[in-house]
Amino acid sequence: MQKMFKVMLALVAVCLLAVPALAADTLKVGVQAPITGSYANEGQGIENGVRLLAEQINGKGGVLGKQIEVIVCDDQGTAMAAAICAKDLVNKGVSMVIGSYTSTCAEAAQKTYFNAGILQTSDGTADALTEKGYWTFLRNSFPNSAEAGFVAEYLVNVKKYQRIVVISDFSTYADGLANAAEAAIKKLGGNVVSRDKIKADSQNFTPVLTNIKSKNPDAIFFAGYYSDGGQLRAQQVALGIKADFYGGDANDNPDFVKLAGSAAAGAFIVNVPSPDVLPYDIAKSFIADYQKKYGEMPPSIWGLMNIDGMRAIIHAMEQNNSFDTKKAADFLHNMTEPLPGITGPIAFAKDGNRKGGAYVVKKIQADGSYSNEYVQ
Amino acid sequence: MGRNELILKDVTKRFGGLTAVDALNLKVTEGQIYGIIGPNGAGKTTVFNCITGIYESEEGSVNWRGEEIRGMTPYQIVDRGIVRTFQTIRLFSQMSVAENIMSGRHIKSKQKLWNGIFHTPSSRRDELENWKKVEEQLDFFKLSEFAAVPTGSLPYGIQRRVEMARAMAVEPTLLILDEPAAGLNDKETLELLETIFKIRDRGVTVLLIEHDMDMVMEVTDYLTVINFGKQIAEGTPEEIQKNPAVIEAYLGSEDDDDE
Amino acid sequence: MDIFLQQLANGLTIGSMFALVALGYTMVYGVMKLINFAHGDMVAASAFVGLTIYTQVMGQATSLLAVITIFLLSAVCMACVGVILERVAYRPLRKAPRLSAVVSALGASLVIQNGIMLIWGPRMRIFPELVPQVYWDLGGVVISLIQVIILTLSLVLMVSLYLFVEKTRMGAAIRASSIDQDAARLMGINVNSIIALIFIIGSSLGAVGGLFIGLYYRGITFNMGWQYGLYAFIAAILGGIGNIPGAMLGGMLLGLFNAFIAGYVSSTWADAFTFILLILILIVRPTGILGERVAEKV
Amino acid sequence: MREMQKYAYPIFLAVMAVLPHLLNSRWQAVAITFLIFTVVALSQDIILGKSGMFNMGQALFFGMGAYTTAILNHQLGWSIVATIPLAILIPAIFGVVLAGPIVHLRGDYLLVVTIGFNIVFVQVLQNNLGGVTGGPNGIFGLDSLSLFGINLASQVAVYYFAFLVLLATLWVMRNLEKSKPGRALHYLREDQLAAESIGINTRIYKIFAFGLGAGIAGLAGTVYATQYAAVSPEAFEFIQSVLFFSIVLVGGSSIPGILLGVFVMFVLPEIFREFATWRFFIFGFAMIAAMILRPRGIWPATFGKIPKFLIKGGSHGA
Repeated sequence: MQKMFKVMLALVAVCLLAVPALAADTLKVGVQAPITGSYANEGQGIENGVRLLAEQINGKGGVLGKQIEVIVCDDQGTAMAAAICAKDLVNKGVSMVIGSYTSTCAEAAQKTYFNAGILQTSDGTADALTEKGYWTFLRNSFPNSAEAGFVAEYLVNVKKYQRIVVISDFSTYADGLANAAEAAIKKLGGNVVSRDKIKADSQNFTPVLTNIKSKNPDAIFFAGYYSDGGQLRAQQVALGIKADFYGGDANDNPDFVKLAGSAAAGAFIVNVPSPDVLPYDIAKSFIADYQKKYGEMPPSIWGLMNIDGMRAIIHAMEQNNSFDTKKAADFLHNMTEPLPGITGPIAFAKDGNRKGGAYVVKKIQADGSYSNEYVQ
Repeated sequence: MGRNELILKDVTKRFGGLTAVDALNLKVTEGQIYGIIGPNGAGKTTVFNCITGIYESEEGSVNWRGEEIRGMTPYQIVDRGIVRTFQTIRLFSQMSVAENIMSGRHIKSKQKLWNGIFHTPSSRRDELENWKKVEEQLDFFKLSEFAAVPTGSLPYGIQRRVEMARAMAVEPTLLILDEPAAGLNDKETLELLETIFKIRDRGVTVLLIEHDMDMVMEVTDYLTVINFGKQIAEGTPEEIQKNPAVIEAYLGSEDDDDE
Repeated sequence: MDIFLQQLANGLTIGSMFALVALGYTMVYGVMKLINFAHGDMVAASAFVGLTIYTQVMGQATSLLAVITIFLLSAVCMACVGVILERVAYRPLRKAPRLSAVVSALGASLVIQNGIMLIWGPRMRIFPELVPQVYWDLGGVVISLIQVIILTLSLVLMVSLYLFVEKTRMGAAIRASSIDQDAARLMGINVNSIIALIFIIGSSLGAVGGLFIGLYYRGITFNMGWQYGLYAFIAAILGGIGNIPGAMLGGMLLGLFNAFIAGYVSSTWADAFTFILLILILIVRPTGILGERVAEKV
Repeated sequence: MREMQKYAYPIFLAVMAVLPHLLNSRWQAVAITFLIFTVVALSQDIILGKSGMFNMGQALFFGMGAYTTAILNHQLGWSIVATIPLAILIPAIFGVVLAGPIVHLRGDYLLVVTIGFNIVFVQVLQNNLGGVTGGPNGIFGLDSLSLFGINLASQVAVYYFAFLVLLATLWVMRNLEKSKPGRALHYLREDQLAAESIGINTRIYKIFAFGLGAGIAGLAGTVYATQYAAVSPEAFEFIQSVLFFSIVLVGGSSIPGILLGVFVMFVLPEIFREFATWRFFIFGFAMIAAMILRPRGIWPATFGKIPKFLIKGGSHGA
């Protein structure tokens, strides 16, 4: 009896304490990213970038006089956690959300942000993200369909492969990219001998690869993520499959090379240009600041794309002289002059897609560095 | 339906190469107090397990009221009025005496499975009626003062009584007691004798295994003696006491008589 | 035919890793009748410990001697963790209800798994390429050096364990303890030291398994222990839990089953098929392939 | 003990009833999570605590309820409330069908088989069987709660929905406790052979426990799907089952014990945000310590729920 009462009292006390004092008036920026899990590398890159940019803007007096407050939610790269994050960030009163890294997580959270009128900018490349007509969603990367078209053109018309294999996992992004690539290859008259799916994080891909080996392919296009891609490449070489390996954009991560080890050499990666080769002044200064603050390079271009998304939204708010998210979205959808960005000029189409986009094919050298093989 | 008779015919139970019960015959008639005795390891408890459905005998027949019950499950056999106690007391030790006795009311209770989800006036009435029956058993076995006590914390002698009360709550036709006096002191044994007679007077047939020869001779009407799974003698207590085969079996096993 | 042989080779490699880990489960279960849920996480921990030994102690040396040292040090390290685990989490519960020990084992699993995360971080860590990527093409079937090493080393370890348990006095004491602890105690066997010994053997074999996973797949994550542990545990049940040769056989069979299902049926359904197989075995023959049926005394 | 029922429960329920009005939206969400997981833990308690069956697959039934709601709402356009009957029935039927062949298994074997069911279930979801489960991503964008055309999208509405489900669960559990089937579960947990020998068909009651536990978990799944407007396979991985399993045993298979367990597991980490990464590490140690110090759980189930008239004055009361 006594004990029970104590527990009850504790419960009530905790609940009452939980009602926080009225917070100072800030511009709350949510970060929804995989801080832990398989894509933690990328998620932490997004968080670091957002914190750095917020620091820089706050140092210059904030946005329209308000300081930026960064609120991070870890979506672990999984859809359910993303849905929970979305609720959480909405409850905390953010006016924009940066992220997430994966299309799956961006998609799982989309509707919640749309219902709450919160702007969301993600590097997710799945075409589905912009097909729902949510005015709140702004893609800061280029859609899968663009990459798929480029890959098909390169594999079929430039390299003239005869027997192509397309592999993906089950995620929104990878499956979408692989399907788009398969369709584009077939449209150009290419021959897709096998379209396989692997389970992300399952590590053992040899059963699938052994079946692929019997099809005698001359090229493999893998549309999944680097954490699987590196192992897939290593196991491909170990099985003596001679085909050229092409990793999609999500394989552009230093861990790909580390995972594949000596098998990495000779593999190709298709992506937009890497951060270190970005020619823009703003890119050079931001990356230098990033290195100074965190002691390492940004893990990939994806984090920087998200930073550009955030910069664009803040730019719109400043131009409108208003924190109204609908107005900011209208501004961005109707930009005539692109904003100079870290990853290139940034402007949005009416459907929330980023305009433009150019791809490169990079070859991994024996020492793990990249060399540009083909530039669009 | 036949009379309330239990007839075992050529019942045989083997464990691997070992024959625990070997072509056993016995007949328990209505109103009897029937005893099975025999040295340790003679197969007495196995016979009970074969009757109550815990084991299925390989051969022979177990006939109750003219119905073959060999191969039935324990709860089907309980449903037909045969209830047992265990040599090593098997009570629900964390639960109170009253709840233990209430378990005996299980098959008499008319509640359906869905009454576990919501109650109806008739299920509430049924619940109350059965608790009243528990109260009767508590009174009969002089357990009222322990009604709410978890059985695990009670002395051995009282646990024995709870187990019998639980079996009697089923309102059995045939009550099977497996060494009911084991571990009891003299006073408790006397009380037990009295209780067994009272149970018989209520019209319940009693079948029991016992080690305590004095008690067996006093309480039973008829006896079967088994050794190595085989019947070596049967008859009234007086007849058995004079039977040379029985005397030999017991003298021969005097040394390892305790368990 | 080439494909079949290739899947066979791959299946055996993975199967031998399962078998090494399964031994830890089966030995502990044999004596203590406890599913040591923490074993899988110990396997994961050993891969991280090996990585740290490589970078911190060995100064990233990749010579054969360095590799052997990494194996030995990791095994010793995990054996110590195993003994501590038993002392802290299992010994006080030997007389407690069965479920209490199960919960304690789950707790230990969470502690080790999240301990790894707190020490080495939540990110995937990448194991060094300690074994050169060398391959032989045997008429269409490609076998790599690492596969050969894993298979032979596993077989050597398993055969030695089998001989140890069957032919030595200490082995006899282990067998006696797993049949009846009390009787073993009466015969003058120190059951506490036998249990400690079992944790030493099981944990060091698991450590070797963990290093194999690191060497073979290269990517290691703090939560991979559950995945491998579960598979190894199924292998132990498949062979008959508590039975040492059974665990070896079970591991190999599971590796092959998994490879063939993934290769010939569907890689995405491999887990489901494996578990359906497990469920069917448990329903039809709960004692596994080599286990013996134990009669229950009423 | 009786006094506890007299005061503590009404106070607790009263606090829970006014709670959403004292909390901001973030803590409302935490409170909803608390309610949902409490219901699942209670449903697990029916199978594990009350009947003593080592079930480590409760997330399966929880997930099945959530997916039933999600699929009916998203694919067929049913309103959330209309999906409730099926979200209870489908898991309950599966509970019965799955339990049928396995309830005779003892202890650890049952545990492993239920883990297996859970893993097969998650893989079925991931592989998008029948094209309705949405694959590894799950199903997003469910409708919000509405009743008789009134839109109840607010969190407070979801909170009261969850609260209502908890009340219903507590009511069912109270009825179970005072009924023949409920006692039969206790008997078979304590001693299966003795239960059979007193006339209880243990098989039927074990299957009943699975069916009932699964149905309640399914209902909790509906609330879960409503709260997040999404379902996804990884929310129902067997590691979740492990948590429910542990909560019941560490708490001790009693209602206060389970409330405490869910509170420690799901609410404390929200309060001590900075220790969030330490959550499982600490919880693991707590599990070991709890089992060593209190092998029957922190707040063990109490028996002795017998009618008052049986307790004679001045006797050894409980």
